[in-house]
Amino acid sequence: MFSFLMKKAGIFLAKKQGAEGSKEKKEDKPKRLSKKLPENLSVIREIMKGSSDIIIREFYLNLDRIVEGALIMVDGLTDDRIINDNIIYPLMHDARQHLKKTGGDMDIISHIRNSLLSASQVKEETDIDEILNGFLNGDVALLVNGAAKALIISSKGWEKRAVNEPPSEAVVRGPRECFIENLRTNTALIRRKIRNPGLTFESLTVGKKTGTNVCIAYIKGVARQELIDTIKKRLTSIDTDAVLESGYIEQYIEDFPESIFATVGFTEKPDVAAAKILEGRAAIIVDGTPFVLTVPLLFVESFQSAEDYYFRPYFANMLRITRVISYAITILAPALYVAITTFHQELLPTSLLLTTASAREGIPFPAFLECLIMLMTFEILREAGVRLPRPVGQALSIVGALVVGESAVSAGIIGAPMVIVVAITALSSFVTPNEADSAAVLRLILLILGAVLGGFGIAIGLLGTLVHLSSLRSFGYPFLYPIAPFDVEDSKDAILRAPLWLMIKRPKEMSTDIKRQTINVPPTGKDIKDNKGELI
Amino acid sequence: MKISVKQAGYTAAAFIFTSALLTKGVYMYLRQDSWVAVILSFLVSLIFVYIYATLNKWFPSKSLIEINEAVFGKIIGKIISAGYLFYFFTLIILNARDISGFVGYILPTTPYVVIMVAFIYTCSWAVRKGAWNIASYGPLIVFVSLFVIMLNGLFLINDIELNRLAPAFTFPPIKYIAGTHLLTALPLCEIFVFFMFVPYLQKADGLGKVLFRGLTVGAAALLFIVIRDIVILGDTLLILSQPTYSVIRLIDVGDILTRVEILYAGILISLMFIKISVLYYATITAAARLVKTSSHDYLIRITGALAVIFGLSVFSAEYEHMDWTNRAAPIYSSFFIMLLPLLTLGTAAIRGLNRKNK
Amino acid sequence: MAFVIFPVFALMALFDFPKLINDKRSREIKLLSALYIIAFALAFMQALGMEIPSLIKWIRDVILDVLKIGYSL
Amino acid sequence: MKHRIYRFLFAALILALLLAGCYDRRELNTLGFVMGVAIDKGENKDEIELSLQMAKVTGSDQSEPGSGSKESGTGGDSYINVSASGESINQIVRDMEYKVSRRIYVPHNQVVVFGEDMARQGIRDGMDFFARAPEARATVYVLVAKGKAADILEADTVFEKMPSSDLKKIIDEQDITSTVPQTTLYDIMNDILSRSKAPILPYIEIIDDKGSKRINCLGSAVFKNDKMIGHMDLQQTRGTLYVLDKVQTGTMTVKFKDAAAAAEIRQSKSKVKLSLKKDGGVKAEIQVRQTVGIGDQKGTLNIANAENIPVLLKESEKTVKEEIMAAIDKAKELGADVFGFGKSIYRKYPRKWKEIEENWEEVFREMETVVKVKSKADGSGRIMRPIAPAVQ
Repeated sequence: MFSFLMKKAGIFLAKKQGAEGSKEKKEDKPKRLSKKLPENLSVIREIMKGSSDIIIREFYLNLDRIVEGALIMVDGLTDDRIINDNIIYPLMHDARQHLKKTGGDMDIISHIRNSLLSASQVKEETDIDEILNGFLNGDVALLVNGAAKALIISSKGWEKRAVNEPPSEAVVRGPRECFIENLRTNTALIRRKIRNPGLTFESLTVGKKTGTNVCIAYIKGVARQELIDTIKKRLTSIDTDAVLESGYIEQYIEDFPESIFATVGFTEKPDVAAAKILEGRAAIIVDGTPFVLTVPLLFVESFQSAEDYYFRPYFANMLRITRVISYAITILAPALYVAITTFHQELLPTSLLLTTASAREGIPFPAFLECLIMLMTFEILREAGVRLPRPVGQALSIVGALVVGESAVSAGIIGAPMVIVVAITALSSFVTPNEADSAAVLRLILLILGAVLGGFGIAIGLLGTLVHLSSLRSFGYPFLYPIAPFDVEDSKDAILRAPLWLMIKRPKEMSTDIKRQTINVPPTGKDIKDNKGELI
Repeated sequence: MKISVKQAGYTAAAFIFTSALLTKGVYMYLRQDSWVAVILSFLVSLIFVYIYATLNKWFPSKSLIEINEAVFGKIIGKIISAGYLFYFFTLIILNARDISGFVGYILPTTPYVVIMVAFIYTCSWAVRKGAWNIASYGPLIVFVSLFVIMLNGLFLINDIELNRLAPAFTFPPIKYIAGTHLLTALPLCEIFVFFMFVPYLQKADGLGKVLFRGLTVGAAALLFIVIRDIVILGDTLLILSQPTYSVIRLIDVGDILTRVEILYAGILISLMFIKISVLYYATITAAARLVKTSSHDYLIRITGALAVIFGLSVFSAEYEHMDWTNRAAPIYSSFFIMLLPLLTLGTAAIRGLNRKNK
Repeated sequence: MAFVIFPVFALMALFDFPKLINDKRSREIKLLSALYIIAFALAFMQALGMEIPSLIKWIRDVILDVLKIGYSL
Repeated sequence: MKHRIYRFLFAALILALLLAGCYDRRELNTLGFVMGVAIDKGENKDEIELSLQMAKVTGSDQSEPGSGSKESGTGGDSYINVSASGESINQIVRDMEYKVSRRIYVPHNQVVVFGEDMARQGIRDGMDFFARAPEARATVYVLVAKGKAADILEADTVFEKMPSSDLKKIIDEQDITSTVPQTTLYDIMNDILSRSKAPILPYIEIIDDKGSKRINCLGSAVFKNDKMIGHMDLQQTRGTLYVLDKVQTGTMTVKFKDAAAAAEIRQSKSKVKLSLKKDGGVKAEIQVRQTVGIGDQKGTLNIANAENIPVLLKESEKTVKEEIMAAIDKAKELGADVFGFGKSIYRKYPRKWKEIEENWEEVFREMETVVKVKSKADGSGRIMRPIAPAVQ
């Protein structure tokens, strides 16, 4: 229902925007550097007028003759140590000896670049925009009088968060490190996991005003080229001012914005991102946020977690089954409770029916309304628990739940079974965190259908969801892949996971290089021989 | 996106499974020998599946409508295709009436209108998403249903009395013929509808494999259900209005596993959902191809409305529904799925349109 | 209950027709409007409680009474 | 472009149509749960007197102590009995709505008790409502009460809250004595439909046990088609159950010179072989194989040894044979084929059955039956010898 509403709004606004699009004013400013240093400096000062953290350091280069030079940088973004030792010191002091050796006929800029500066990355720029971009990104711009080119020297060094435990995806077993807000560190974390030359990080900038760096991580030869091309096409087509978090990008590039199910995954853990990249997917790392997007996402992935592959298969499969069951509980429990107590009372065994009936004897509200009230209170409690600072938050949500539930029951407003049902629903929605958003909406839809048409309504609701899910695509891959278009071979890692040494192939069509490993059946305890050569 | 042979096969199995869950007629003819009729009708259906397969081989990647036009020429072809269209439409109405009969049995005071509108609206939503989607979750629902039916059979182990099958082969031969004809025409050969899905199959001439797979899985499920009903219900088989539903209500294992019929209702509604979506889709593509229009989306809603209107008024009473299904339906549907294909095959062979000179 | 038919059919018509109109597929428009008229007439009769001719009854009579080739239970 | 909004409106309208239509919705506190049903003959001709036992669901805080409300029926603190009479059960149930504030809700009914006079007149009409109602369950116990069935629902209960659940639990426990048949509605329907088999139902009565009314089992009531024609005592019923292979456990006392032992049936299996005799009669050979152990013992004779155990086994075989013969004689006397011989003959010789079907009762009366019982010994429990010093 919502899809056309959104599309309709989109088309309508696009038409209106098209009309007044041309009125955008185009300021005209000299694009290229001029030879004279003072002129360049005045242009830059004019652009950056008013912001106090821009530093322009003028000094003399003592080459064979005195030449004025200037360094432009942003205070706080740069690492002063690099600037003092590697840039200023060589330019001021030992510039002269080098000059004698090279015979003095070379152009100053390339001379400085090749022999004087001991910084790791140096780029030559002539365009003012690039220079602005350079020093706003934390590098240093070196301008020399008499040369129309400038040097952008990398000297990034701002405060970075330590790589510690990921708050959202806590894990019992497995690496504890998590991504942080700095793009380079994130790419380094992935690079450390996958030391393979094929691993490429294609970067592009998104967002006119914020100029955020976005990086597509994939392994050449494993990820399919069409996938990478579509990602690039969709990323470049984003024409927005600001991109502050990967969530922005997610909403621009996903296939079905109107669906309640997310078709783009996100993770905070480098080992999860590395696993996905190794499987042929692509990861989109956005500067300024620890959440890395993984594309394409399948529905079964929200029931998988990193530690499933680190535990032994039996326990891992148990975990997976519990996650699926708890997702079923969180969407079906309220609807089934209302449907059974108001439509199909004969489904309750006799003793349970009598206790439920006596518990619901004096309740003023019909089951449906009672359920809505309790669901609402639990949502409020959960939100309050998250917003408050950590220790207070946890305490509040537990205390709140007990107090509210208990007093509601004793006051006779809510039946005891209802509190149990809603408590279980709330708890089980924490088990699959990345499906919690879709579960909240789906739970309400099924509840309404259950209250109106009973079991039949719920069946219709579930079938509708199945139809909707199977029609979703995530970057070309059917959303319910190993289950809906059922594939025996690929269901080795769908809901249940086959032992690692059986997982020989990557998912079909997910990558060109199918073979992951040869079958290496683990030693079954028969390969230990004693010194006489017989098997122990 | 093209449908693979396996997917279409299992979706075809859902067809037969649905009627298997609602079998009643065959018990009227052959009480404890109904399983004989199932086996015989399976063999007869194999012959017809072979006929459909050869037709498909002669006209690969052509749907029923194009085949008729190719074989009978423009005018007669159009008439026969219109006949098929009418047949598919009546199938939607009959099946919609079946499912709202069942749901009406559970929710007695809800008028049929509400049930039918809700059901047909969901089916129209499935149809709007296209054939590939129906074939994608078809196998999923069929596997779950098979598992549920096997489980239910397991719980009733101690109620089974094998000697209820005993006085075998004591009925006059006409009853066997009637039983076989009933089972062949109603559940087994209804998979003929998949002729309309040929253009969407990955293998253009893969219809034979699809129908064979659907037939075997469906017939196996039908056999299991029929034997289980006979063995457990015994003599009450005749007077129960919903035999398979009543069997499942008997499950009372240790007072925990008592109310299991909610599973039965669940799988019946899902299977019927697939069956009606497939029929709905077949009708609409048939109509669109008949009228030579490209996109058929505009027909979805109106066909749904017509199906609801006729569905409500098709039978005035339950006995009429029973009487139609047991006595007249086999003849009516065998005209369309046995006689006409034979005719098409014959004229195609006479006119030498088979593969040799293609 | 009869009044429900008017909004339902009005809405359904407003769904299908504009798309066809701006695609200028006149043949389909004619076909669809014919179907709509039939459907609306039948629905109206049904809402008023009149017995509308059900196709299956007619076929059943032909098979069982006229041709008498139906099976007997 | 506009028609996209209308599709949304259409969907909303459909939902509204559905929303208005929550037809079958009934809140839990508007339902009266029927837990037991008693059907008796009404005063005037062909009228039925129906009394329903309904659970009185008291809210957690309004539990009234004492004998509970005297509404329009009698009842303890957790149930009320409501009765009314009329032509058909369906009509009576609807008339009851005048007196009861809640909708009468049948699915959780556990027992249906017929009064003896109603049973003798025919139970088909009484059963029809419970077989037909879609929500009623077919695994409901059906019993016959000596005297009026309504009194059964008035019995005092100790463990359970209501007489009807008390009655259901009693019948559940009968597999320990296996002298009372546990027939459900589905079993009787099967038997009545099979034309030849005579259904047997548990036969119970209300006795005055030291001031409080208790339910007591008397054996089984024998029916012909759907009319009661007589009843069997406990031993005869066990004989019948032996033939029907429905005996699970039970005990029989075995006499010795100066001691007696309770032989406990651990496990029993029986088979019936039917054959046609030349002169048109029917011969039934009943084989019973059971394992018997020593339950307890009177006197000090050491039974669990080589020469006494065979005696115990022989005695138990003799007792079982007697019980089966008693059952067969009683069945022949009543002319009711309780053992389902007719059905087995129909299954084995369908053509022959056509001939003897009409006068099956005579053929059944002159049937020749041979009973073979084979007991095997089982352990004698934790102690091997009686608690007495060994005889020097």
